[in-house]
Amino acid sequence: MSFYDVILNKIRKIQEKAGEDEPVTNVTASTMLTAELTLIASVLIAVVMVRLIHPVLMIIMVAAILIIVFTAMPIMPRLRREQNDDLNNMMFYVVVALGVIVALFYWGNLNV
Amino acid sequence: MIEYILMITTVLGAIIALMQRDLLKAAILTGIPGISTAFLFQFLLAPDVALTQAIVGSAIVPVFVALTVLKTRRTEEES
Amino acid sequence: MVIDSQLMSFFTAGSLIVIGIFAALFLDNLIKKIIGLAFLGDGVNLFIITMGYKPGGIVYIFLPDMTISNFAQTAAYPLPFALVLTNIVIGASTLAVILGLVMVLNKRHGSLSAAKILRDKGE
Amino acid sequence: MDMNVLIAVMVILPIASALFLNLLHKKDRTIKIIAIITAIVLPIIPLLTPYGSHFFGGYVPLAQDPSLAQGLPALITGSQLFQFHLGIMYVFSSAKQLMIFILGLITFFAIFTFINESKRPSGVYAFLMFMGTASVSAILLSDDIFNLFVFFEIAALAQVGIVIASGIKNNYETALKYILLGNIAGPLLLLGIVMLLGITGNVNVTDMIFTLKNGYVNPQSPELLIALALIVFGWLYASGLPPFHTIKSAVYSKALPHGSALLQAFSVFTMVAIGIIIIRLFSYNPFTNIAIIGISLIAMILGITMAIVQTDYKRILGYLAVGELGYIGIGLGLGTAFGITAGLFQAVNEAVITAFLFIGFGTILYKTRISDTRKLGGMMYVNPKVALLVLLAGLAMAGVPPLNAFQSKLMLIQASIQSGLPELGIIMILLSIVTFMTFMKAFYTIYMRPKPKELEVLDNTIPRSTVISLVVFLIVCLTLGLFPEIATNSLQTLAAGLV
Repeated sequence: MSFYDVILNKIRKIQEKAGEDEPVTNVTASTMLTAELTLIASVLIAVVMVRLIHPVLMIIMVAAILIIVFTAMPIMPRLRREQNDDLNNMMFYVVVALGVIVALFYWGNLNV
Repeated sequence: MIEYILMITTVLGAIIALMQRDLLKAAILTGIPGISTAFLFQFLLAPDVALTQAIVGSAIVPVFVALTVLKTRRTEEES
Repeated sequence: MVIDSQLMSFFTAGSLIVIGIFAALFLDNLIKKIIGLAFLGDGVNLFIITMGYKPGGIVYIFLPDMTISNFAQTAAYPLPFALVLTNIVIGASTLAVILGLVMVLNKRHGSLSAAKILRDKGE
Repeated sequence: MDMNVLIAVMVILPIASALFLNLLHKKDRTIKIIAIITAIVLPIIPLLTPYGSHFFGGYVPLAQDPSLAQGLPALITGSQLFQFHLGIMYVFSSAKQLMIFILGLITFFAIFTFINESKRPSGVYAFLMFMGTASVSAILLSDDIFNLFVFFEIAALAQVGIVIASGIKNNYETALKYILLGNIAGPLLLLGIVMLLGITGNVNVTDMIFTLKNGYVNPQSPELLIALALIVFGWLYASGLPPFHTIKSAVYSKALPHGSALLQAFSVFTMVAIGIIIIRLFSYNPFTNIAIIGISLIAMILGITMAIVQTDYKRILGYLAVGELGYIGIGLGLGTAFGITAGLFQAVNEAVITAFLFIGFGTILYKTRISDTRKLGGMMYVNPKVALLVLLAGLAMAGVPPLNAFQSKLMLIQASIQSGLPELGIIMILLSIVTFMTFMKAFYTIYMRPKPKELEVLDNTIPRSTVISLVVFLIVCLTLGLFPEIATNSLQTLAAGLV
């Protein structure tokens, strides 16, 4: 069983759990996989910028993200479900973002 | 002293309005914080704003909401 | 015991804002959400007015028997009040648009529940 | 005193025209003529207007007109009040000229295609388009932060109106979601603005900067930081950066193609305008730049990865448009003159290219009434010329030379390397490639694969006006791609003033 099949099976399992009747075709699986790889690659590269704060912290974070990625793969189907068009869901993220932004600006300026 | 009573009615009125199951009552109770804030504005040295808020907060907003409730449904449905 | 009325007024404004956000976030009924958002707007307006307030000051109307420097030192700051006037009007007109949309959607779906009519359509 | 009345005309003309169009209900011919004339004039005004500032009501700072200050006590004339701006002030510079010109151009083609594609141009649609353009021009021009807020609200209502007027399935739901979220973001933005007002005593950005830079207020005070956070939050809503990216892309997908083209231009220019104000006010605070870069990175990554997994081509474009906003944000967040120039250049390019793509893909909707890529195919044979134009638009978005986004993306990558953040450059290259892949996937399924049997192509020909708009957009892309100096020279002064 190749790595591709493993991921395909996982995506299928997640979609079954979500109760989506959409069949998992090769196209949907490969788009999911592309999105997944893009996400992981960009996040990993972005984390490298932590080196400006502290190089050791960067190494720890890259390692942590790698571990999280390999245990939680595939992330993209879940991420897609989180970013749906439900108003209550969007409202929740908006208020969370408001809290995060206010906290970050308040904390960030005192510590950067 | 009067301003503290107004502040308390504002907050309590807002909470009570949101606690109603009957939406028409909720719509009408929206006027309480509206008119309390209008009086508060008067107290806070803004008489012209108080006039506007008295009209908008105690008449226009509750009436708009009440009209919508009358045109749609009166009770909150169970989700 | 003397409590600073300006500070208390700020707290009132803050609680209105929190109540508004709470209603928008946790109450499912659209009318309730809208009422909550109206309170949020009211809270912000009250905050602005409180900011322009000057304890022990006078209303910012220049009467003929006042001197400019006396007026400038005692009058409340009128700029925030001008902003509130605009904001009240904006809030009322936005409210009217939202309520119109709610009426149309109720006719279409027969419901006022945000979880029912504003859910993800999966498209 | 030299009054640049034309600066105000840029905002007043579209509003007046919008109101006038509303009066002429059902007189389709007259409406067509007036709308087209206004739309032609819109991009021309900024080219004719001299740079400078316009003071509404003639309220210049007291220092500029001593006759106003006669009889005032020394309390006022002796202090900094003497220099402060009393009324609403609009500032017009070369960068704003370019941006308002591009906005006017997109408005023109949106109106032009709308008038020709729809049989009954009467109604509120043109009104809303002009209202939106007027408010976004005002947001770009205004130096008064409360005036900006008022037009921010008008722009939000106009955008909601454009979605409501589209008549696409489920548009009312999306409009309601957008306006409800706006009702949280709007008051909080206002709260941020008035906290700034409370701290500095002013709503004029120039005066606020004066107060901040000259030590009249403590720049590290907590109130100021919370004001900054709230303004950033309002900025996220106005431009559709995360967490508003889902609703913004939904809004784009529920508008008619010309409407979406205009809506994304509104988002881009509002983002630039408010972003510039945030940088002007708070660039002393290093965390501002970090936050802008962080938000932009999240926008890029989420926008583009979400675009890949969509099946509706309007939604794909919507998410791609949000993802492209991230490039602008990174340019602004780098904080160097070169970086900001690159970000502004990218903003101009993106507004043009995304409008190009929306109107180009709109021809599919016009021919088939379907926006689901799974049901489409073989459209290449229906109209190969339009297919070629759409392909070129996609190449432009991905940053293929000699088109314009190549120049701006190259500048952005250079700027990120100069700022010591080559990782940003790598991510931008990676995501550009993925953008191109996403676009090609949509292009392939719509145009190149064999036509599904169930697909019915309507027998209406694509209006010539749509093709003309596409060709003009292509010309703009090529011009800016071959001669980027046209844009960068006029953007440079603004960028240099921000650092």
